[in-house]
Amino acid sequence: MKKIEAIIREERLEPVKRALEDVGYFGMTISEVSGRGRQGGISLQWRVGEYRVDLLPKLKVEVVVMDEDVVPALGAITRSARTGEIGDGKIFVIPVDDAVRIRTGDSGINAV
Amino acid sequence: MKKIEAIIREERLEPVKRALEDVGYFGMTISEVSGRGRQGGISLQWRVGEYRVDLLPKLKVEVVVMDEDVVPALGAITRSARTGEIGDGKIFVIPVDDAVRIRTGDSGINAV
Amino acid sequence: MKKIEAIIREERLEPVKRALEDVGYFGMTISEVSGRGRQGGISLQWRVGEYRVDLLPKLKVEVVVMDEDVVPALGAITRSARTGEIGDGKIFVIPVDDAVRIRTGDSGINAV
Amino acid sequence: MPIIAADTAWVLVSSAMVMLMTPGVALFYGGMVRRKNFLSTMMMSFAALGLVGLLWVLYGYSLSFGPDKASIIGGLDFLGLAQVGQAPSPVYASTIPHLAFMVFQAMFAIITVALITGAVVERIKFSALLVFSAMWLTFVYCPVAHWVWGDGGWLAGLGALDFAGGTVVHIAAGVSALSLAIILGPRRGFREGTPMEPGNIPMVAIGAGILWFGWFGFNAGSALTSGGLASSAFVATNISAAAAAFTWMVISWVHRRPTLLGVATGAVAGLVAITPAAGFVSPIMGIPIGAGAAFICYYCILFRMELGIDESLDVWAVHGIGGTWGAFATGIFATVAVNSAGADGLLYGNPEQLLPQTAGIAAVWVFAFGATWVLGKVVDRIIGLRVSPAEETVGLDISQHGERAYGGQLR
Amino acid sequence: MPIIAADTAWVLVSSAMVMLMTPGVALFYGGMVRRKNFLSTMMMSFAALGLVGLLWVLYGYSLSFGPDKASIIGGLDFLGLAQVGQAPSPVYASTIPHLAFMVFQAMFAIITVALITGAVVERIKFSALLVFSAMWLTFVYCPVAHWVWGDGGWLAGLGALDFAGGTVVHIAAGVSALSLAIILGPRRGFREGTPMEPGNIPMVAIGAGILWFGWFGFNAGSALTSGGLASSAFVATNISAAAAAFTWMVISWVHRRPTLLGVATGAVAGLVAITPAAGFVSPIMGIPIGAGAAFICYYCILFRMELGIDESLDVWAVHGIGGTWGAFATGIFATVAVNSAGADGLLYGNPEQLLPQTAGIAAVWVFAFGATWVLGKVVDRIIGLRVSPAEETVGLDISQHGERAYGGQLR
Amino acid sequence: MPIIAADTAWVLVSSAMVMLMTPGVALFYGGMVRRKNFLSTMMMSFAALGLVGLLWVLYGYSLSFGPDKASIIGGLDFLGLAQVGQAPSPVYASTIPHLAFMVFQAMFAIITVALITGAVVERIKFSALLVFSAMWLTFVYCPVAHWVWGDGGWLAGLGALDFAGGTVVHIAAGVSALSLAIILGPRRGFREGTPMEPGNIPMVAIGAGILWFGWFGFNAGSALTSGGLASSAFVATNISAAAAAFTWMVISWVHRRPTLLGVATGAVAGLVAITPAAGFVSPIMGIPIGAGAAFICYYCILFRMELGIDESLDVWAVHGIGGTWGAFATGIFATVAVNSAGADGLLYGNPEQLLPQTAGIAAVWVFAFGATWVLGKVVDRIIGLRVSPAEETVGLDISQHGERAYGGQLR
Ligand SMILES: Nc1ncnc2c1ncn2[C@@H]1O[C@H](COP(=O)(O)OP(=O)(O)O)[C@@H](O)[C@H]1O
Ligand SMILES: Nc1ncnc2c1ncn2[C@@H]1O[C@H](COP(=O)(O)OP(=O)(O)O)[C@@H](O)[C@H]1O
Ligand SMILES: Nc1ncnc2c1ncn2[C@@H]1O[C@H](COP(=O)(O)OP(=O)(O)O)[C@@H](O)[C@H]1O
Repeated sequence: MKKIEAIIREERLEPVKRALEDVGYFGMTISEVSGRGRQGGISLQWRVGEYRVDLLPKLKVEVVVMDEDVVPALGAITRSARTGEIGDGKIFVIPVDDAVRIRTGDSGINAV
Repeated sequence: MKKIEAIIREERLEPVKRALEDVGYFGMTISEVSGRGRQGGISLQWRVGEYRVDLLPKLKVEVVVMDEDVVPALGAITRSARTGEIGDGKIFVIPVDDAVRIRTGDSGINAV
Repeated sequence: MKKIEAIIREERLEPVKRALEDVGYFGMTISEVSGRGRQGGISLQWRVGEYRVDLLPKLKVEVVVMDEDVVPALGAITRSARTGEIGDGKIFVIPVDDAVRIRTGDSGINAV
Repeated sequence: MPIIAADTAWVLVSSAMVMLMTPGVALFYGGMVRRKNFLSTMMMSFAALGLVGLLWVLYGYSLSFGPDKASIIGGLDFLGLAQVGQAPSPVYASTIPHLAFMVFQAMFAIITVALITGAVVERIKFSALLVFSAMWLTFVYCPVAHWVWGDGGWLAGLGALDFAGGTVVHIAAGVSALSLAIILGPRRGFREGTPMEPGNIPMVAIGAGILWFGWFGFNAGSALTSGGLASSAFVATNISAAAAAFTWMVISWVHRRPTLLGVATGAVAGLVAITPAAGFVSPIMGIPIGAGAAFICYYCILFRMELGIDESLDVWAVHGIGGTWGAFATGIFATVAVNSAGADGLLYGNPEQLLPQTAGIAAVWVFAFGATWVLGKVVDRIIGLRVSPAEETVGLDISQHGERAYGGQLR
Repeated sequence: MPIIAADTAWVLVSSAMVMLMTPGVALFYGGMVRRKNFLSTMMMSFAALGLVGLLWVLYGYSLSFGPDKASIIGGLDFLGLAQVGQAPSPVYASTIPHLAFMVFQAMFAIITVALITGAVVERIKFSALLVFSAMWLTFVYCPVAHWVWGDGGWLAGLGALDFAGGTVVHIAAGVSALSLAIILGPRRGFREGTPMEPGNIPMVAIGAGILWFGWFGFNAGSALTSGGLASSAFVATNISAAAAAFTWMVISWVHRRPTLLGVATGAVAGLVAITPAAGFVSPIMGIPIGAGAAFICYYCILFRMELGIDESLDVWAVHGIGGTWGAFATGIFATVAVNSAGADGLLYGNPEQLLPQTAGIAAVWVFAFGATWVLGKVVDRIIGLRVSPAEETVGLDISQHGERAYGGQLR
Repeated sequence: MPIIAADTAWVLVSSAMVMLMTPGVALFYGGMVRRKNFLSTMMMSFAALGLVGLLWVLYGYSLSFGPDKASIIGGLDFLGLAQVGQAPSPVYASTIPHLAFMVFQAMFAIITVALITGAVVERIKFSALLVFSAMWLTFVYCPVAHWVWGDGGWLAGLGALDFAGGTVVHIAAGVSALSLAIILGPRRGFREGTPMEPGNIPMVAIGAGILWFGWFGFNAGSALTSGGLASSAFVATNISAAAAAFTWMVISWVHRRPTLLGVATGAVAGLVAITPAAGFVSPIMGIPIGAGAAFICYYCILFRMELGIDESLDVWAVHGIGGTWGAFATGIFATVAVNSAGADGLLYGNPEQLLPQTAGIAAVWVFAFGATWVLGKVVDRIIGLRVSPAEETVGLDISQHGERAYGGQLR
């Protein structure tokens, strides 16, 4: 099992959700994060003048998938999250040793 | 070392905290996340009519434990977070290569 | 590749950002978390009397780095986040199997 | 006639209370949109305070209340407040300074423009909105105010009753909102059913509370004197608001659950509906008028949704339809026992009063819808009404105003 | 006697200000509960605006102020505002329209019901609260208002002084709150010491600011005329609020730190305590009355906590005890030099005034506690007072109202 | 002269409206700081309501308005409100109770102290602020109020016009803010350019809305009678606010984008500038006065930033400079046609009026800056003005008050 952690633009959440459903993953966990990268921040306005904020709102989408689903899932996210502009985000693949479904206590493959 | 990542119901936080203390883990990190899974969301009301929201508030509890503590910790969380209803959440076990306690600079086993 | 997950004090964010830049990492993802550990919480006041809150606001800084950068990055964070008081936080190093840059589709080393 | 200090105090306080309603609208609307458009939505109301506040004293008051030209519009005699001083006007509100009457009316013009913005939130270009607002004030509000309230206005001549602005404020705003929303088109994702959850319902509730408070100035202040009539209008206002809030709560409970958003909306619908009637009907008639408003507006929102029109915050259903019902209800429930300057309605043996009421409603519906359509199209042609899709997804707070509601936090 | 325009304007403005206090209570209470119950807490106050606003004009005013029946209750002559018109009442407030007096009183009834809800937040079933509120208005508020303020009421007959509602509003609400909270039982986790942090303290502060503002209408408006007495009551109100806010700040500083929550609470305690006294005492007496209120209420909250009773937002300690202290203090500090319709108190050589004051306090304590106990038990039997444990953990916003305070965000 | 009920009602309502401005300041300032200092910033205003509310009735009113001593200060005859009763004062506001005049003035003193706090947010020690506030009220506000408004004050004697507090309130507060901010030094990170994003702009906007509303009481209430003059001041106030809000929007648009924060700030600048002029100028002159204020204050903020002074919320630029411009503009635009108790200004052929205006401005600048410097240094020596660096990084809400704005949530 792998955990796919995708840092995406806020406005791409709906397409990413749909793309993951298409490859068979409905379950996921999402959190609000702030990121910086090449995008370099935005400038906001004070009463007068401006100031730069280097952390931009992003969403982190976490999906735990079977090993064999990693490639399709990565493809689904990459396609659906992409705008082609700087700041589209990154995906990281992290090994998962085990999973448990709390409701049933099932673990391993049955838990995801 | 392993990182245990448990996605639980908000209202189960207190029992989970106590259960982890019982197996010897006081330290933990918690974040507010949104999840979807079999539970399928809730329907909320607008001025008139309703609409569905598919992301539900959950908490993510992260505890880094010694390898030998993984099984008791999983058991503690599973028992204390369970309601038996859909939406109880999931636990993932993720390998950790190293840990550092910032205050002292200690690493490895001494850091957790 | 490794993901470095550092749980730090809110007020140490700026130094940590600068220290990571110095070792060559500009990109990072940050989230607001709550933690407990030896620090033991703070006591807040109600209309009369006090109550204890055991979860304290912390920030989680995530940076994915090349294997060879783990040691310098750990050092940079440890030095810049330290106050020497209890509650300075912890750093965990987690293996990453792969990374993808969404904008380009590049994966592996090129993605970070 | 000399100035009466008590009447002046009453109208000044009422003016201040009506002024506060515009920030109230800012909250009421701002809390109902998504977080990324919170400030831009509030900004639309605050901009009305600045823009309309200026245009009104420059020429708006004159066009509305200046000496009549052909029953259609006021003359330019009061440009820049010329002749508008501390002495009473010869024709309006004879016991208070002309300036007091003028500023009370200013607050009405401001809030009317602010009300319309609920239709176009989350996607209109701010520059376009400002230009539209200025034109709308000039070409829609001022004439309609003159027709209904101006000395010599043709709807006043017909005997159409509108105590505090059911037609001038609410029908005009609501119908124009519909017209403009259709031109502008729906928000991205609206057609696809993306849920657009209100971002901060407590703010909606505070906004509604402030509106309810200010509405006493709006309606009871419209007596322009302090005494029995103001008291009667005050009581009618509170009863209608209470009846509508309660009814809306019950209706949504029957459908599923009673909501705070519903109670807030219901209260506003009840306040809208009693507006034209407040000083003409027996206060207890606030019950049928308010309860009726809740029913009618509730189902008009459903109807609007079924039509698939993104008139986003239901200005049409609440103000347009609420105002229409109120203007009509005035023709039913009015009685000269309450206000000798009014008329008897259907219930008091005078079904004919429904004629001028209907004429007033029809005239304002047709004119407001049509004129707004033309103005909207013109503005769209010249500067474009909508932000770009990218600006819309990022949100108007950042894209139009370079600000965000909750800064300082990490996100 | 003819209507005096200035008095009418003053009472109408005061009525509007008291109306705004109910949204103020919504904020004050709403900010003190956990996020998941924010809307449901606000809803309780907004529902009072609808429900009590209606019941009051239907029959509540008549029961309270209708022609006396046996010194206990008013007759039904004013049902549906019959006989309540633009002319002054023959017995109350002879210089303003009867309607103005009626609506001023309506706002008092509304806020009293809203105040009680602070005791039962985060766990009461909304339907049960509505039924209880209607019954409480009918069987507790209306009789008590008649006793104290009604023409012929027995407590008024005894000479008990209550300028603006220390007994009628605050003792009645506070003691009933305690009674109902005991029946209802504590929130889940209360006994286990789960911290229940206030979710939004800035809202509590805004609420307190609005309450302070509105209280000028509450107390100074209770003069029912504009002039010296209203001014005196106004000043006493501000002094007491300031003294209590300051004292509370100092007390909590001595204990540990001065808090905004404490200042807000202190201000409200001071406003409560001056309520019965405002128009009977020399304004500077606001200092001992307010400072005393802060002391007494502060330690009563501690006491309530030690008893382990979850009277969640301390309606009893702040309103019940604050009102009791105020009613008693009226018997100490009153002087006919301020209000010839009042009486001298202990300090002015008339210790006997403490007798009717004590009688009034005792009567309302016993009656409100007992009657609320009966009503609470009845409602509990018929529809059940509490939500299910699952609904309580999820929060009342979702479970009772299908809404959440901050939507649109991911969580 | 007997009390006039209408004037009394007007001044009481105005007093209540001015009281509400202090919670308005709490929101306006509170929304502009970082989340961790939200409560502490609001607390500074709420503490003024308590502290100044008390000191004013104890001795502040007497020092300001007591019988003149050497044109410099009032005598102690009114200590503890001695001689301040329901009858009118022999020298001030002859148609309303002395108590009403006193409490109207109390609200001015309170808000003036609250205004200063904008300069020192996010780093001042709360105890030091309280001590400073009490001293500042005593040694700066009371003398200046006496000079300008006190019967026999030397600036009044010179013929300096200040209708509603341009010098007494705004220049005094703004200049003192600058002085204190310099002593206190910048926030940690200010010099390094750490962005200090406003934490909650909707609150800033609500605060501005409440301020605008309350300012009608502030300015039009300063007529102290209801009628033509109050109406004229009311209209001037609204026009200036609108003009300044609009102008600020345009200026920031030219620079980059129109912001809600800018509109809110502009409105306040316009309200400040019209304050000394409101009852002396023709209302339409609100346009140049307001637009001028927006220009001048906008660039003064830029200038202040270039100087690298952390006068955090620009009390100096908005109130100090806005008030200075307004006091000067009064000398330009005043006309006896509006207020026979006033004077003609430059525009009406009397350039000499600029002399007393300039004298008033200069006197208050010099005195307020210097006296504040001394008081600030004294307080710094005795208790220390600043919190520790650790307390500052953690935030004042937790470190000074043991509270946090949004509790209950996980963070
Ligand atoms: N090394 C990294 N470790 C963790 N997160 C990163 C890293 N680099 C970038 N990110 C995250 O990815 C987001 C997008 O990165 P950015 O460089 O702006 O876009 P792009 O991938 O188009 O170059 C950032 O906002 C940040 O949240
Ligand atoms: N594949 C997944 N990857 C990551 N998180 C998941 C995944 N599936 C479920 N979750 C998380 O677990 C939570 C509970 O899952 P759900 O399916 O509702 O419950 P149950 O485990 O009882 O079937 C979800 O809200 C989501 O946050
Ligand atoms: N076992 C753990 N697993 C995950 N997070 C932890 C663990 N122990 C501590 N933390 C996180 O680290 C933070 C700091 O820990 P703490 O024990 O207070 O400091 P110190 O490292 O100085 O002893 C905590 O607030 C928590 O977020």
